[in-house]
Amino acid sequence: MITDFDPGRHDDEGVAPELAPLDLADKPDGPAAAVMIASGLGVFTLGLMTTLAVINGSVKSFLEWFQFDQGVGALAGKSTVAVLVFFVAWLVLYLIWREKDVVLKTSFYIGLGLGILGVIGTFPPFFEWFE
Amino acid sequence: MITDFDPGRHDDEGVAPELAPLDLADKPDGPAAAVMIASGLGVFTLGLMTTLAVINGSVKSFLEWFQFDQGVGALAGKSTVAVLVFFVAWLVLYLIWREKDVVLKTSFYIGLGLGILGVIGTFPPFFEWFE
Amino acid sequence: MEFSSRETWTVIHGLVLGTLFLLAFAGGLAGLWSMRPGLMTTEGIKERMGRLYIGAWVMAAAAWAAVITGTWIVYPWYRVKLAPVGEDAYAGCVDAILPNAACSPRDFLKSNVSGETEMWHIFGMEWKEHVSWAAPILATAAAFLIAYYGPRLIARPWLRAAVIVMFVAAFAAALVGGAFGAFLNKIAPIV
Amino acid sequence: MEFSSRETWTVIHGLVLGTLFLLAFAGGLAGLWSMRPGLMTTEGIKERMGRLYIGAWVMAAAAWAAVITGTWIVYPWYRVKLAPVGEDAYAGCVDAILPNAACSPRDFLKSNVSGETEMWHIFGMEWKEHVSWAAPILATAAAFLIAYYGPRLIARPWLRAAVIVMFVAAFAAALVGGAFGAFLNKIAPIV
Repeated sequence: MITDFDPGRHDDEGVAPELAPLDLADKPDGPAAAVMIASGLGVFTLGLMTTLAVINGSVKSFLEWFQFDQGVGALAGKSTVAVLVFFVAWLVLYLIWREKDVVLKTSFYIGLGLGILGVIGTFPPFFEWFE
Repeated sequence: MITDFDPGRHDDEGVAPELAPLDLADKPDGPAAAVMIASGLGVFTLGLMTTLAVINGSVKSFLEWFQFDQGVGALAGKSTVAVLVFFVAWLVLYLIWREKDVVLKTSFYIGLGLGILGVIGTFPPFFEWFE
Repeated sequence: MEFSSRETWTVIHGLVLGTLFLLAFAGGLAGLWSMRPGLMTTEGIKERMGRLYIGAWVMAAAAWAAVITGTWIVYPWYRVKLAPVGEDAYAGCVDAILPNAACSPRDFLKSNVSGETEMWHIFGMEWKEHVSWAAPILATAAAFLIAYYGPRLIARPWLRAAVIVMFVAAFAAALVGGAFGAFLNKIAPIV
Repeated sequence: MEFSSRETWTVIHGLVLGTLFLLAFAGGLAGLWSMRPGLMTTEGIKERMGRLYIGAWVMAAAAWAAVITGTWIVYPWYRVKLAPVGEDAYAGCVDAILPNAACSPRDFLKSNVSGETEMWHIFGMEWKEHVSWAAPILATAAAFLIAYYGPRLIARPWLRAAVIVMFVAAFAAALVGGAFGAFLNKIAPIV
């Protein structure tokens, strides 16, 4: 799934000759794979935190800590943790894969799967099962 | 301003050669001029009715007649009359100019002028002068 | 978890039709903007025009539906005189925090029982109810011009600009209507 | 004719940012849709990309601004517990027709004083407050992909489709948030 960057792997100008005069530099797919997986992971974290806060009181208390007395409740922690996971995962994967090619289809479907699980985790009829 | 339809008056395919393969039939500008003027006239009528209803009680009563006991008040008449003026003017001008060329700049500016007057007529600080 | 009939109509009038109008406007404007010589291939023009026609007519249809439902269904609830008792035009609004069964939104705003609200009616509603009707007229005219000239708009930059002016003017009229509608719905909701 | 501070923030959160998001989404989607081989000239690609980058980043920025103002400014007003008196969690809501100084929107909905409103909180608000945060994450990821590949998306149809999926998923999450937000604002407005 991860290979060295090969600028010749796509024939972009062959598929779309109108691109040729733009003289575009080819770019590795690693950074794109990074954001696909990281965004899926962010949404997954959102759903996981939402559901965990219902299951476990101390997770909820931890998430409420993020509200800094603003009256936001556990949503402060759920959203902050999810956003941090998104950005940190993106940064880490970006740094690792910056100069690599990573198979985009696999990355996208990993991101999509995580995203769908995340949305399920935020869906009240689901997380209320655990109340 | 009004002339017979001349299919050779624009060099559309010369300006935009990408149009040539579409093999478009040229069309007279009359119907376009018709809708430009008619829409301006419709908006003008809206403003005129709004202001006249403030000035004259019997105009207001006439406009209220259009509400058919729905509790809409004079707005029923103002909007219905404006919409009728728009469609009737469009239809009449369309029928007259269907096969003609009409100068579009002049038509557009007539429509624009009427439209601006119409919007002024609907502006409360304006029509309240007449109360 | 359900809506009353009045809530349903205000949702259709403002939220559903308003959202549809905004989406059709932005999509249509993006398409219209690119109609300049040398930007699209013949194939690209064909692909584009279909969506542009749909966007322009959907925008016009949404505008008609919004002003008709607004004027004939929602507006009578707004303006009905509920408050008068004898000489006092706003008796029903005494102590009201929001409009209620004895105090319509118009009564409520004009009574000034919750601060200086009269101007919301005199300026906001009075302008909105009239000028909004310009939106469907202008959107219909713009949609007709787009459909009538089609790809030829590409070769006639002045005409394209005129159509954009009408398209944006329709949006501006709807924006006045939509913004004041949403504001009035906050200050004095239909109940 | 003015807004209270709370009304101003709900207007910014929902109406201003919501409208901006819708416009940027529809314009961006129209641009993204046409990114297929053979539809645009080189000149047309250059003209298009500038607007597409702006649209995608504006959409992401509007989504971030909407969830941050929503969570940190508006939501605390919604959820504050005002109604409890002794053992009775909803004492402040007795006879309330709408939320008020003794009955927050959350209190009001959960108290069921005006019909079966509890589900609006349990399903509507609970889903909306969480899932909305997916919108800025997905919109940012989509904007990055658009900016990173730029015109090369034209030559890679599968990648373009993947970006459209993320773009539309961001919109869908925002739509759940926006629609329930508007509905809740009708049933139990922030006052």
